[in-house]
Amino acid sequence: MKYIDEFNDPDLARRLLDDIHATTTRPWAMMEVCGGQTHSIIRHGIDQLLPDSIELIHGPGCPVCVTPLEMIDKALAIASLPDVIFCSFGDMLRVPGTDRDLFRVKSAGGDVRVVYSPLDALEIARQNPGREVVFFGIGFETTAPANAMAVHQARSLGIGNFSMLVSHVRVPPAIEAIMQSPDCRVQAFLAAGHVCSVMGTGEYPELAERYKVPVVVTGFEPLDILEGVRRAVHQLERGEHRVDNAYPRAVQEQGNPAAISMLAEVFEVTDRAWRGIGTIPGSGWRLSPAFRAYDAEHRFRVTGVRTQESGDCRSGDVLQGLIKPNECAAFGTICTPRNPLGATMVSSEGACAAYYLYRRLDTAPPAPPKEATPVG
Amino acid sequence: MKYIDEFNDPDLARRLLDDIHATTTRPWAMMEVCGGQTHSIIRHGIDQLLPDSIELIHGPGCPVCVTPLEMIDKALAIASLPDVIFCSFGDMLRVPGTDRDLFRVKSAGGDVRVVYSPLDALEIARQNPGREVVFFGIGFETTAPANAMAVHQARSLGIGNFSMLVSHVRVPPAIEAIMQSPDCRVQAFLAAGHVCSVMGTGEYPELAERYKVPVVVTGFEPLDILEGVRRAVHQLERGEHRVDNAYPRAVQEQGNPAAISMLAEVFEVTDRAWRGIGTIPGSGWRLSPAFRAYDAEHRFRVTGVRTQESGDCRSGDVLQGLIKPNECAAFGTICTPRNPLGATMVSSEGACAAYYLYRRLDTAPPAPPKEATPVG
Amino acid sequence: MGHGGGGALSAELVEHLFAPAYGNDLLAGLADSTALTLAGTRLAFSTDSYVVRPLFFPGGSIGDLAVNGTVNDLAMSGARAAYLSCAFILEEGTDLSVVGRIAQAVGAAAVAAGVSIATGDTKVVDAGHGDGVFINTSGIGLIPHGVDIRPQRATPGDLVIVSGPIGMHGVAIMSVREGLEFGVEVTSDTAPLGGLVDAMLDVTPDLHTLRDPTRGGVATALNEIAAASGTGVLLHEHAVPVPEPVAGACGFLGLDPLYVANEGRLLAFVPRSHADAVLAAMRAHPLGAQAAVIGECVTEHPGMVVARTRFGGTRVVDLPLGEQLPRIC
Amino acid sequence: MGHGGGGALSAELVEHLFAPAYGNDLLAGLADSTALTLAGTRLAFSTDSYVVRPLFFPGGSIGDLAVNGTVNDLAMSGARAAYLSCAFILEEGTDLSVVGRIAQAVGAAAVAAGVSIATGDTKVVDAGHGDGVFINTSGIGLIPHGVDIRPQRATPGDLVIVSGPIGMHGVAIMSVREGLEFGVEVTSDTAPLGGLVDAMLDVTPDLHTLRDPTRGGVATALNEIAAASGTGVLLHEHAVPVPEPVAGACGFLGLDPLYVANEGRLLAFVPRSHADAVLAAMRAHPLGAQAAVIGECVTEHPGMVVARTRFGGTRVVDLPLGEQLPRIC
Amino acid sequence: MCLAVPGKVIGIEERNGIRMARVDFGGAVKDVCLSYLPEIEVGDYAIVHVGFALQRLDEASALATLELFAQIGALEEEFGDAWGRAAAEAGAPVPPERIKDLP
Amino acid sequence: MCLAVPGKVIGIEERNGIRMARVDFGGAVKDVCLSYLPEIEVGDYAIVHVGFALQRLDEASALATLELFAQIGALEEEFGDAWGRAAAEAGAPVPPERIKDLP
Ligand code: SF4
Ligand code: SF4
Ligand SMILES: [Mg+2]
Ligand SMILES: [Mg+2]
Ligand SMILES: [Mg+2]
Ligand SMILES: [Mg+2]
Ligand SMILES: [Mg+2]
Ligand SMILES: [Mg+2]
Ligand SMILES: [Mg+2]
Ligand SMILES: [Mg+2]
Ligand SMILES: [Mg+2]
Ligand SMILES: [Mg+2]
Repeated sequence: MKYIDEFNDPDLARRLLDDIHATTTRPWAMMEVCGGQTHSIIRHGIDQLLPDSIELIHGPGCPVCVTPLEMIDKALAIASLPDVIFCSFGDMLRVPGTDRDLFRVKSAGGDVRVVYSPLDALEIARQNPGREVVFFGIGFETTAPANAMAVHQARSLGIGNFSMLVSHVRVPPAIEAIMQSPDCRVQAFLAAGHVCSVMGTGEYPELAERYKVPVVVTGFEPLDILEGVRRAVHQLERGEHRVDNAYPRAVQEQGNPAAISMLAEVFEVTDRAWRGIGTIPGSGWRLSPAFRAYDAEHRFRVTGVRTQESGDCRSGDVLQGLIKPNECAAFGTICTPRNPLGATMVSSEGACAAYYLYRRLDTAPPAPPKEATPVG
Repeated sequence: MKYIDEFNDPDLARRLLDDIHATTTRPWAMMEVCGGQTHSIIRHGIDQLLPDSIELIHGPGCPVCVTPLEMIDKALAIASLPDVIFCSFGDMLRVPGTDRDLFRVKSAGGDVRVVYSPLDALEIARQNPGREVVFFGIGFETTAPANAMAVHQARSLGIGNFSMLVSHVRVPPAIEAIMQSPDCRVQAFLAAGHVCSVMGTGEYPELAERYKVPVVVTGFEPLDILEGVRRAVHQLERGEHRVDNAYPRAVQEQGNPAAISMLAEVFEVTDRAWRGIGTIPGSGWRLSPAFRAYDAEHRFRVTGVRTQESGDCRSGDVLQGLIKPNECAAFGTICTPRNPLGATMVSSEGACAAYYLYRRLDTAPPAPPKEATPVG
Repeated sequence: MGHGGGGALSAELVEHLFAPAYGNDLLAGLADSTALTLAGTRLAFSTDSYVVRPLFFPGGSIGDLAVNGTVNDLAMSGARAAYLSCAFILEEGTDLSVVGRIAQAVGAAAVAAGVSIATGDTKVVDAGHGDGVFINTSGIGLIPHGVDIRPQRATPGDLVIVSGPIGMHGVAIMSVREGLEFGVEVTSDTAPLGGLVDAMLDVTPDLHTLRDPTRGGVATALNEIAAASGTGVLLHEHAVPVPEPVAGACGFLGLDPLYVANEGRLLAFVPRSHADAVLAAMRAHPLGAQAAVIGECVTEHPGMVVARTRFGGTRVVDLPLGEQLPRIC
Repeated sequence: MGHGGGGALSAELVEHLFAPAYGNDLLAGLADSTALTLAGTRLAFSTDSYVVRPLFFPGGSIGDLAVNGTVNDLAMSGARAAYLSCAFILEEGTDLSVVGRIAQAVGAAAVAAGVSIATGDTKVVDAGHGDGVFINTSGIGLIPHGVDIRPQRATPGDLVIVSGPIGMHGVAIMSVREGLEFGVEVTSDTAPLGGLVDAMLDVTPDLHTLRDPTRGGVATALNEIAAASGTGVLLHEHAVPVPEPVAGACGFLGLDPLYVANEGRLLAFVPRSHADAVLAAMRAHPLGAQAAVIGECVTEHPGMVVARTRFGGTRVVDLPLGEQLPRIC
Repeated sequence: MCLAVPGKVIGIEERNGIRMARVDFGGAVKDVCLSYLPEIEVGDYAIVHVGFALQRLDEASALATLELFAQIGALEEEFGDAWGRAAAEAGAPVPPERIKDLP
Repeated sequence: MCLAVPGKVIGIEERNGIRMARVDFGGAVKDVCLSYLPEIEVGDYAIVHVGFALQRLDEASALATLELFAQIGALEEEFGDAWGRAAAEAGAPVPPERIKDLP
């Protein structure tokens, strides 16, 4: 497919790798911000091909992973209500709340539906006027415009039985929080390409300057990632700290103005708790007062939600790049994708899950012999 | 079993039959009032053993058959409500309303439960405080004390989620209505033994005298029925018209005083429509004002019930003994137990069903070859 | 109440869709199991799904029924069951311990029947899309040489034998639903009948028809055989062995024992000349100790079942209209 | 979403209860179907219940799956399916016309597969206690002389062949659920594989392992075989034939084609010496025209499946965690 | 109407202030409400309908009835075989006497 | 985060006042909302996420990027076989070149 196949060419990959190997003279630690990039790196084995001296730190850019436990528990409580149709992206269904997940709610008879788009949830609301349809609005700046549009349309079409449980997060405050951490080891950022497709690159020069850190806007195909790494290495080796757009086919400096203005209308910036990390000032969006009527937290005053995060989980350290997943004592033992302790183990974007699924050969002793399971 | 086996003895039956045959000198038409007696007569083939000159007319004594269509449709509407657990004796489940029956409601997901006793329904109400439990209170004087007790206990135990859809009927007004019909052919009554177990025999001397008709209180086992017939024949042959108790082991003149006083407390006499016959003055019971709060008709104001009885059904004539079931044009053709047009075809007590199920050999051409239905 | 007792859909209504759609004559035989030939070997093959409620009842569970039901359907072709498949459809929310107890029951019943569970499957459906546990078993068994047991072979002159007292299974199930209690003796009769059939075949391979009178009871089984063979069946009502507690329970619930389910009984249509010997062989087997002749095939009323009452009257014994329900009148 | 993708109960969780309860070793073989001996004849026997939603999808219906699924499980033992049972559990309220269309599909699929529906059953459950239509099929077939195809026989040195492009069935199902549209070419691949397997056996009876990568896709099938045999499986990712629409749909839904279901494909583990000839025979058959070698068995990482990426990296290919769901990240 | 059957009272107890009996119907035992028959005792038989005992069965009456039946036969024997006539009318192929002799 | 994929706009229409495109992802076609990319035309490619077109893909930029990649190789050829080194480090038993030659 056009724009994909060309950026998966092994011959060109080899040229980029040659350049990286040739350029790198000492150890560098860089963070790919986005979980989609983590996924691509691990799935294609790109990290195995880089010089050993280049360390990729997997960033907090998985909205599933960072959605706070309290919000998950609220979602579970709302989804269990008999009159509610609860719609969600598929990613959220296996994210563990305090004592279960949305899949469990669905299996127990709750009307939980996976949708591809928030507009699908809106359509479900239109077709089920007697029911309350709640959409779980999670995501970074890439997803926020779609969710904003769904709320906006609900109002203009008068679809009163639609509401959204909003837990949006914003990337730049998270980068800032990481850089402010005293343990911070990140020397360069591969910024999230699709976030920049929406927001543009205007938020980054100040960050690059303040923290003296190169910021390379990076895409998701293997060549895109290699190119991001390559440009970061070149800046690092030269002691530079510029914002560099390595994904120009999809990212323009001004982003998408129509989307940005819709975001400004429907949402307002708020402090937001990140699972495993804690509250980051100004790092989230919530519905602005004009759309408060569509806020599921407002509509369903779910009380008695008691959250209890596992004490063994070090996903906060993983999300900040302080440890690798396999350095967590729970990794692969009491915490596996089948029984995840933390969110980073449940999303296939999550660093812990990526390590477990794709890197078990390198990081852990071989799995015990599997139990006989008749199949067919 | 004691009190059953002795009254099923073929040798004694032969003696009673001998006496009947010997005594009968001309045609007599007598009505067994109760559907239970009809059932016993047909099931055991007693009618086949009587002299041809004795005609048994099957009376209206099947509460399932005579429950008015409007009441069935109300039951169907209430049973379809999502919060309702609708409890009924099993007999009522296949009785056709205007467009379906309780079985269909249950199969379509309605919570319809068959109970053996109204006390079982009360217990279900106690165990499901969040649901409304409605019991379909049908029956003659035999069943009414049980239903009265359930309502009485609901009030004394404070079980507020219990109510009853009451459609009770009383035998003596029905007998009177039959005798008043200009087409009446009934020359003697075999009165319903178990109704008399409750109410005693005090209501009958006046009827016997007014209409110059023998009334023999009759039981249900084959010998009981033969003895009822025998005593009726003796009276008829002698030109007498007394009340005679042929079921003394279970019927006392005063009936059951405790039951009678409970009936007087919980119910009040009302006019009642009989399916196929029409309204008979004073022929029913409804809850008395003190128990109105437990009246399901009062609690669930079911509106929009539109009843439409089949125009082809002659069950009224059957119930009054004016025709035999097989004289109805619909019998065995468009009306069968599988697709009953009228209530007398649906209850196994109903005269039409009894004829269809047990007498098809005598009354109808052989059934068409059955369709191949794989079984196993 | 169990499933499928009423409503718009019924197995009868649906099943006529299948045989023509499948484009072969194997299903037209109306048998409990189908006789096949594979590589020169004569096999019986049968399938049934079990949706019975409650899952556990006095004397057994859905697991016992799932094994014995299919083993018996094979036996009704004269085949000794060799291998069963066993497929579960579980509803989310069902206790694992319930599944475990049923699995144990399946295993124990298989051992008792001398059959091996050879292949299995498990599917889990969401809550509200199933009903606890459904089980399908299919079974294969060898048909001995010279044996040809089919409903179509019932013929006037045959005597009808029942292998023992009727109604125990249905009344045991009802005792749970209706809160009845019985002496210890009223438990489901669920049992594998292969051994009993073997004993009968030892007397003569010329058994005409066998059927296990399960759902719908003796009346239904007799009607199906009468319909398939075109013979009339005359039932001598007083000769039908009805245990006293079954008669008692049916009495006050208003049920007819002829329509109550059995899970460990068979009806045999046997040429009159072999009847005494077959009856003797049955009575010598633990599962046939109370076997009795209950009727005969007649040329009158072809395709119909008629009962002669103890008083000498007659009545048609019809197919039931779905499950019998407790009644007041 | 289909059934059983999550929740407390899972087939895996439950199935360990069964084999020990049944008291025989037949279920321990991890095969699609079980090889048996009956009266000296070697048979394969298999069962599966079908609870797939939607009932109809581009290229087929639950009826096609119910026939082809079991026919293929038999073929994966090298057996040509001879007879199937077919048992329906219908939910009250299901349209009779829906049942009729499914019955027609069952019949047509049986004719196409050269198998006879020999025995059937129908149960009806109340609304809310089922889910429209569940089907169980069980099947029996003859295993040719000298054939011994089992997951345990996969061994280092074997090449892994897939019979054609993957992911078509799962994507066709998803196109209904997610409102996707495709060109005409994206329909379920559901097909009976008995003929293809016959063509392969004509080349050599010494096929080690066959498996149809149905639920859970190629990744799941390879893992099961690796686990059963103890061999390592190295998958050459770039060699796996993924049709462009499947790649496209998986791309924007965030799915991995290796985990997407197929209903008319097989994986063959073949000794390297026979691989060329088997591959040629497959390519000469309509259902194997695009067959390709996609991997090999290795002594490294025993019991595990590892993919080599087109860039030369490696990653573990694990068992899936239930059904894949459309994702945003 | 009114399927009521005789059963034997085998136990009596108070439950929530209500007098209840365990009644044996030939081996099938059921709990039955005694509110309408408070004087009944263990060992008595009662007619039971939908869970309520409605009337005590009077053994003396039952025996008298059966005695009457037996006498009727004795009195009427000279009138000939009415039974046989009836059975023939009903088309019975097997005389009732013979039914008992079937194998 | 943010699984967004490129697709080709093959048709555009108004629906309930909203501009919608049919977008082809290599044969899989999906309806996509154009509210945020009103100027896009049939034949263009766009990045699509959860049913919304977010950014037009710029072909000139893409070609320039690929051209750059090709030149890097040419410039850096003298630095030796870094690829082979990397592959060896990853424990690859089959050199990448050979993978394509598998049967
Ligand atoms: S391995 Fe599990 S417990 Fe450890 S950090 Fe990751 S998610 Fe948390
Ligand atoms: S046969 Fe049917 S239509 Fe005729 S009177 Fe009886 S119930 Fe009515
Ligand atoms: Mg299968
Ligand atoms: Mg299976
Ligand atoms: Mg398979
Ligand atoms: Mg199988
Ligand atoms: Mg069966
Ligand atoms: Mg069956
Ligand atoms: Mg059977
Ligand atoms: Mg069967
Ligand atoms: Mg349920
Ligand atoms: Mg359903």
